[in-house]
Formats: sequence, C-alpha cells, structure tokens
Amino acid sequence: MTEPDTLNIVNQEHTHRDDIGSKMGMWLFLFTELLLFGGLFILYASYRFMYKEEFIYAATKLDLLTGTVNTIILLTSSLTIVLAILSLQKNYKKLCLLFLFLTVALGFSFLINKYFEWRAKIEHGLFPGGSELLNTSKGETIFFGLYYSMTGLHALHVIAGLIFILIMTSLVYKNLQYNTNYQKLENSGLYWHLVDIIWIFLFPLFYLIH
Amino acid sequence: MRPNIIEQVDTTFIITIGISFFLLIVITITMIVFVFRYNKKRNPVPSNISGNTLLEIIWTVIPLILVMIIFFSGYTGFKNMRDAPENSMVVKVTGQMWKWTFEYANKKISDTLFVPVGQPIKLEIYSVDVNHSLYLPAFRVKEDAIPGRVNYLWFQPMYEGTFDIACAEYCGLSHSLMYSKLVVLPENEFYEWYNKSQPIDSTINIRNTDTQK
Amino acid sequence: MNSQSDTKYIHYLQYRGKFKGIPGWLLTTDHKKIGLLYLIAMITFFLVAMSLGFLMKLEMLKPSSTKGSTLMSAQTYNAVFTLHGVIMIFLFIIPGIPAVFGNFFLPIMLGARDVSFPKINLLSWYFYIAGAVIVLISLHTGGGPIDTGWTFYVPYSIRTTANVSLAVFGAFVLGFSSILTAINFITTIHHLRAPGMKWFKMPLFAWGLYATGWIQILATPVIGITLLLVILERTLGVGIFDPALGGDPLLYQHLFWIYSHPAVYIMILPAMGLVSEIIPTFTKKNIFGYSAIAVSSLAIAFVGYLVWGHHMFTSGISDTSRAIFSFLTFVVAIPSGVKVFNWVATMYKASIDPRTPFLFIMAFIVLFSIGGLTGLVLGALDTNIHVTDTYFVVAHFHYVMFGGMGTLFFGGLYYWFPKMFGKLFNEKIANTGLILFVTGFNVLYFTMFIMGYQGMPRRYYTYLAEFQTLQVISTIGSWIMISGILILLGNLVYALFRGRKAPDNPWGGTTLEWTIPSPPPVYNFEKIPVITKGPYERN
Amino acid sequence: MPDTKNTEHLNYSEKNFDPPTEEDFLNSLSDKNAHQEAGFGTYILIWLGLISLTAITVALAGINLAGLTVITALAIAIIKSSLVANYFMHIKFDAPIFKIFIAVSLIIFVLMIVLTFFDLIFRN
Repeated sequence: MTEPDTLNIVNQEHTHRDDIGSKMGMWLFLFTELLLFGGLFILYASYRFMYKEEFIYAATKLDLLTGTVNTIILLTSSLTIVLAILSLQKNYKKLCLLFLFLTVALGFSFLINKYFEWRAKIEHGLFPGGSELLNTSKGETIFFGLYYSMTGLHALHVIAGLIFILIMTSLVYKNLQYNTNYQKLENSGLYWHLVDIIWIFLFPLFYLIH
Repeated sequence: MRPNIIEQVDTTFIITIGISFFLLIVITITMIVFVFRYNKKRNPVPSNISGNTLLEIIWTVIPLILVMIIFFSGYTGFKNMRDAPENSMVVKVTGQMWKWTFEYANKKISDTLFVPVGQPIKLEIYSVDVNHSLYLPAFRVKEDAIPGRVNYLWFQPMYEGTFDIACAEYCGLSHSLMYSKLVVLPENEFYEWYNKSQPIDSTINIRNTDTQK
Repeated sequence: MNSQSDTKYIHYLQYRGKFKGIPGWLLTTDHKKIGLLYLIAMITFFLVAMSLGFLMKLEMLKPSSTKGSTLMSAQTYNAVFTLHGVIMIFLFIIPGIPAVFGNFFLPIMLGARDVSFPKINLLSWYFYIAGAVIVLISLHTGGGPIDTGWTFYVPYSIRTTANVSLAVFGAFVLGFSSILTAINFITTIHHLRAPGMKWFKMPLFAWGLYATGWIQILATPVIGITLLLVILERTLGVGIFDPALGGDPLLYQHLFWIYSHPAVYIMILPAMGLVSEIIPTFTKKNIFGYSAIAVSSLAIAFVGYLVWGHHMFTSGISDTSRAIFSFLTFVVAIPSGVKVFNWVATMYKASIDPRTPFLFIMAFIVLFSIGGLTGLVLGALDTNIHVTDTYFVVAHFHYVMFGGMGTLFFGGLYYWFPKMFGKLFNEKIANTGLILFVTGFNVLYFTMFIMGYQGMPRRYYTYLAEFQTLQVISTIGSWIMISGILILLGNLVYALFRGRKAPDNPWGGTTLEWTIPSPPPVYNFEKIPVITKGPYERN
Repeated sequence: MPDTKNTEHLNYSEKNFDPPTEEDFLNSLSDKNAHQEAGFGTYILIWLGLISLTAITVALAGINLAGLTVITALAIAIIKSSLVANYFMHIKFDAPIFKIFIAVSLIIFVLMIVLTFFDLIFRN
C-alpha cells in the first residue's frame, strides 16, 4: 500500500479544522446537559404527582415578578448572543463585541437577581433545615429542595456560560475568531441557548403553577 | 384452594432452566462440532456465506416464543404472590438495624414470627431506618422494607417447622446477622402462645434449635 | 498489499513529540498512546479489585461466628465488597473496552489518523485518573472507606458515617470521562470514516462503540445528578431522597438504575463488537448476518433504556410496572440471543484456525450464554422475587460482566497485542492460562447459582453453616481463576520484553488495522485508504 | 487572515457519506456559509415572539384554568424552546442529522418519565 520510507511524519502533522464535527460534539454535550437536568425534571414530575397540593401552595411563596424579569433577561441575552454571532459572520467585529458585552451584562444581572431572590428566601427561613421549612409539610420541603437544586444547578450553568462567553470575547478581540472562523463562538452560543431553554421550563414549573 | 407459591416459583424455575439448558447445549455443541468439522485442516477453503434471512427470522421468532412462555409462567406466579387471600392473618413487620419485630393484631410483639399451620399470612413490611428486605427462602418470597412506605407479601405455611427469615437488602454492619425465625405451630399451640399476656415471648426454646448460633 | 515491517519507519512508541519521557506520555494527544495510558491504569485497578475479591472469598472459607478469628471484621468486609464493586464497575468494566481498544483501534479501523477531538480525548483520561484518585482519597479521609455497596442506595448512603460524599463525587468525575470519550467516538464515527466506508461497511466493533456512545451520553448524566443529590442530601439535607424529610428512596433507585441498567450495555456492547471482529478473522469468512448484528447493537442500546425496573422487583414499585418491566426484559433478551446465533453460524463451513484469541471467543460464548440465560430466571417475575439479592444475582452478573466483558477484555488484548506492541506471545502458555481461568471461573461462580437458589443472600459477611461446603468450593475456584488470570497477564508482560517480532497481520485479519505495520506508525496511514468492500469480505 | 479552511481532511470524509439523511448533511456542509437564512430582522422577531409568549404565560397563570394550568404553561414553554432551538440554535437550517439526534434524545427522556410513572400511578 505505502512505501514506508516515504512515511514522513512532518507532512502528516495536520491541524485540520472540522467545524461541523466541532458543532456535532457540542450538540452531543448539550444532550448530556439536557439529561443532567432531565434527572431533576423526572424527580420534579414524580414529587409533584405525589404532593400536588403542597407544591401549588409552596409555589405561591416564590416571587413571580423576579422570575418573570429573569425570564425576560435570559431571553434577551439569547437574542444578543445570536446577534453577536451574526455580526461576526458579517465581519462587524465591533458590533459583535458590543453584543457579547450585552450578553455578559444580562447574564450577570440574571445572577444578581437570583442572588437577591435566594437571599430573601433564606432570610425567611425557607431553606433546607431552615426554621420555616422545618415547620411545614413534607411536600413543601421537597418543593424547596428541588427549587434550590434546580435553580442552583442552573445558576452554575449560567456562570459556566458566562465564562465561555468572556473567553470568546477575548478571542474575538484578538482576531482569533473571525468571519470565516467562528465555530467556537457559535458553540458557546449553543451552550448559552441551552441554559435559556432550561430556564424556559424552570420558570413555569416553579413560578406559575399556583 | 390457592395454587402453591413454592410450586409455582419452582415450576417457572424448572421451565426456565430447561429452556436455558437446551439452548446452552445447542449453542455449545454446535460451536464445538463446527470448530472440529470446519477446522482449517479439514476444510481449508471457507464457503462464502454472509447471511440467510429465513434462518435469522427463525432464530428470532423461536426464542421470542420461548421467552414469552417464561414470562407468562413468571407472571402467573407473581399475580398469585401479590394477591393475598381475604382471610389472611395480618402481621406487621418492622425492620431496623439489625433485627425484625413482628406485631400481631392484638398488639402482641415478638422477635420471632409464630404462625398457625395452614393459615395464609400477610406481612405488612415497614422500616424505621434504612432499606431492608424480608426474605423467606423456604417460601420463595421476599419484599423490601423501605422507610416511609408499606410493602407486603403473603405466604401460606402448609406444614409445621422452623424456617429462616433473612434480610436480603444490604443494611450495614450486621446485615448478615439480621436473621430471625419463622415458627409454624399447630393451631392450638399458636393460639395458646398468641393469647398469653406477656408482650414479648422469645423465651420459647426456639433459640436452641437455631442452627446458626 | 502490506507494507514490509522490517523497513524503517517511525512507529508511535518511538515517536517523540514536543516532550520526552514521562511528560511525553502524559501530554500526548495520540489516540494510541492514550489507549495505552488507559490500559496501564486499568490493569492496575483490575488487579487491585481482583485482590479485594480474593480476600472476600478467603473470608468466606468459614462462617465468622465459629470459634477463632477470621480474616477481617464485618465493617472491613463491607468496605471491601463496596470497593471491589466500585473499582470493577466504574474503573474497569464500564470504561474498559471503549477506553483502551476503542481509543487505540477505532480511528485505525475507520481509516482515520486520530479521533475528532484529540485534546478532549486526553482530558477524559485525566478525568478518569482524577476520579480514581478522588475515590482513593475518600478511603483515608472523613469517615473512612465507603461501605454502602456500589449501588449507594439511600437512605443508608445518607445515614452512614463513611466518606460517601467524596467517593460518590469520584464516581461523578468518572462519568465525565465516560461522556467525553463517547462524544469523541460518535463524532469520529460520523465524520472521519475513510472514503467509501459507508455505515454498513463499518467494522462491527465501531458499531458496538457507536451504540455504547449513545448510552454513555444519554444515561450517564442521570446518575451524575443523582449522585450530586446524594452529596447535597448528606451536606445540606435537601430532603429529595431522605424519607424523613418526605423524599422517596424508590425514586433514587429509579434514577440509579435508569443509568446503571443501560450501563450493563455500555459494558457488553463493545465486547460484542470485539467478538464480531475476532470471529471473521479466525474463521476466514465473512460474518454471518452483518446487518443483523450491526442493527441489533442499536436495538440493544435503545431497549436497554426500557428495562431498568427489573432491578427493583421486590422494592415495592407498583405491580403493573413490575409486569411491564418484566415483559420488556424478555424482549431485550432477543437481540442478544440473535447475536450469539449469528456468531455460531459464522463458524458453519468456515476454515477455523483455533488460535488463542479464538479460544477466548469460545469461552466468551459459553460464559456469556450462561449469564444471559440465567438472566431469564431473574427476568421472570416470580423467580426473581425468590432469587433477587441473593448469590444467584451475584453469579449471574459475574457471568455476564466478567465472563462477558472481562473475558473479552483479555481476549481483545491477546487479539491486538501483536498490533499494539509488535510482539508475538506464547500461545501454549496463553491457552493454559485461559483453561485455568474458565475452569476456576465456573467453579467460583456456578456454585453461587446453587447457593443463591437455596437462599444465600448477597453482601453477607457471615453465613449459615449449611452453605459452608459450597462456599469452600467457590473459594477454591477463585484461586484457580486468579492463577489463570496471572498466567494470562504474565505471559503478555513476558512477550512485551522477550516476544518475537510480530508481522503486520499475524492472524490474517481483514479490517484496516491489519493493513498497516505493527506497531502502527504515528499517524496510522500515510495515505487514507479508500474502502470498496465490506469489512470482512475476502477475495 | 489565516486561510479559511483546510479541506484536505473533509475531502475524504464528506463525499462518501451514504444514508439518505447524510446526503442532506453533506449539502449543508458544502454551502456552510450560504445557509444563513436568518438575519437581524428574523432574530428580533423571534425575540419579540418569545417575550410575548412569556407575557401570555404569566397572564394565563393568573387565571384559574383548573387542571389545565400546568399543561398550558408547559405547552407555551415547549413552543418557546422550539423557537429558541429552531432559530437561535439554527436547527431549522442545520443538517437533518441534528434533528434526528434531538428526536432520539427527547424520545429516550420521555420514555424515562413514562416508565417511572407506570410505577407512581399504579402504586397502592
């Protein structure tokens, strides 16, 4: 098949770029993330089935306004990141950077909002082992257990997404991502959208079921 | 008369083992015969066969029928296992690290399960700490004790004797010592014990017959 | 066709990249070297876990309540069987064949120069080692070695003082390793197949890995979150699984088995793929029913998601769901059966050369069939209630996992050893080792079937006197089996240093790895081959 | 700027994919940059749609829909997430193989829930 003495290693040092492959890898990773939350959604569905009344009652203790504001923030950040990618594709680097900064700002405001929401709950003793939860029904304990686990895990994903986007911002700034080479940015965008999609489900399940 | 659980389980077992043994022998013998018959010395040129759809359908369908037979046999026995007779005597069993406690309808409490011969017994199984599993090997029944839940099983002792009760779900340090005894007594002896006033009666010489200690 | 291996070329073991020596290995992105890194780690862990198993069987020589001291205390025994399970399952059986042989041979068999994401591939090895190190650290910190059994069932895993949190976190990290490997393989199979290698011209080993990859991607995260929740339960008391706070321990079991049943197929599908590689090579014949074997891999992977409940038949799940899960379990049995029939049928009118790797296949077919067929006893509802959580189950899953995946791990090692290292091994010694292994295996585990049906529960530190004869026989079996394993491994170590040089294609295989020199060159192929015929077709 | 694409590697893998689904996959590979059907306007429209749906779902939550509350809320969430996936994540314009991947993942997830509920619903 081959003349072995022509096996020249240096010629074979290939640094190929496979954009579709990279995107496929990212999607496969997203399925993993989806099923990670999937486990929690299975638990949520099961416990809601077992403790229906308690869940409906416990949901009234969450602040609908904060939830709605956070939903709008995340949806808007999804728009800004997709616009950032589009800007880069059309070679508007500055516009891209602007949209990336907007995305990061929105992401941070989501986290700040979340922080105040959690703090308010914890001050009211609404946390695992807290005074309020100890004196209430088991269903309500589970509701808040799930609330903290699911929104907490989601918040961790927001933080991870923000880190990716910040790295991408620096790559764009240094011209390492540009109009014909933007797959890394697009992958970060995909991750950010997944975070958004998960929130789209968390929002009604926790804030809107009362 | 209810079908006997022990017989049903053993029947399913024999059917399954029979089918399994048959398939295992067929596979093994065929393989060994092929290895000798179609050895490279005796058959240096392999024939070019890459498949036979009919054959593949046959060996998909036949095992499917066989396993469905096993499924139905298992399901029949299982339905009987889960359907305790109306006239069952209910005993509450509580598992805890690492002992079983049996509570009778008259609040009598015992660490050994005494039952009258011939009487269907329904055990309601509770746990106060971690998962356990109440296992009566001689009667082929077992059900987990899960904290926060009530499970049940039933059985019908047809002859007198002493049988093991084991814990089959791992529950920590002394899991393997969580043995108790099932004692099947003649009806009159059972009721004599049952109506005695002492709440716990393990003074009966069960422990002496206990082979494990 | 084959290049002459005596001509000079630089193979992957000789190649020096940017770094030399140990750093050169630890920073390599060469899929072959990563495969070897896994191999070294895995054999180490296997030997550790095997020693733990040996100690357990030694403890079983006599019931501990009899006079005189026994080998270890009950607490030690509980930790030993837990560690045996955790190491074997999470560090050897689940990642075993994909991580070692998948990494080494998948790109070569597809005609590619590497996997799609070589750096992530190395990262997943680091996750693997990190997970192992975390489990190791957990033994000496906190409350000491984990004693929950590898299933980490709540509420015991919440209540015990052992260091469950850290050990479970180790398992979580190992899950990451498994997922990253799977993402790599699936993308590689989609994207890097050689020109002309259509899906149904792909080697069956690749099919096995493809099906496995999907299970790893979709099932592993479910156990990931479950284990995280156990940690949260222990540290913060969120109440999701704790019955005292309203949680349902059965939901833990559901989530655990949603992963861990498909995980059984993560273990066995690559092994089945390997069988489908070895049989055509030694029968000198195309595999019988290629499409059926390929498709049944995907079918097994899919239906594998539907049967987890059969691990919970006595746990108190509803009777309806027990019936449904039992029914589905029997349906799943069919594609596995079809594979076995196809393998045996391939031998019909073949020209069989029963060399060592082929003998491994014969051992596999017998052991795996026993494992699979006794699975029918466990799948049937009423017999399951009797034998679940007894030695019967222990015997069954050792036949399937160890007799299945374990045998093929060594079989694969023997099959590909000449290619991986360019050395030949002594087949007589290998065959002796194999015979000892199979004999010991059956003595060790078949007795457990009998004890199980007689009512010997599993995970018992001590036992009733009536089981002693069988326990002793079983323990003796473990000695025979272990001596076989040591011979098998020792033989390869000897061959590594003293073996004769292997030709490019010592067995007469037809897949792509046999067309390149042994050991393979750094980038596998100088020119990417063009595929025109099926993987096992001969002219 | 560095050269746009090293096609050496793609040359041998992309032209030889075979199953029908992969044919389309290839087409989308070759005109990778030509598939941007969505522009700034489309994205902003989608965003407006998402915000409106959020408003609707919040408004509906205030009304007592009896047993339908959760179902409506989830239905709206499914519409919203499919908008995000199709447009923002490009699934509508991507190769079919991605749609198949998503379908497989979702089917398996749904089966997990369904089989768990066979236990929960029929428990006594």
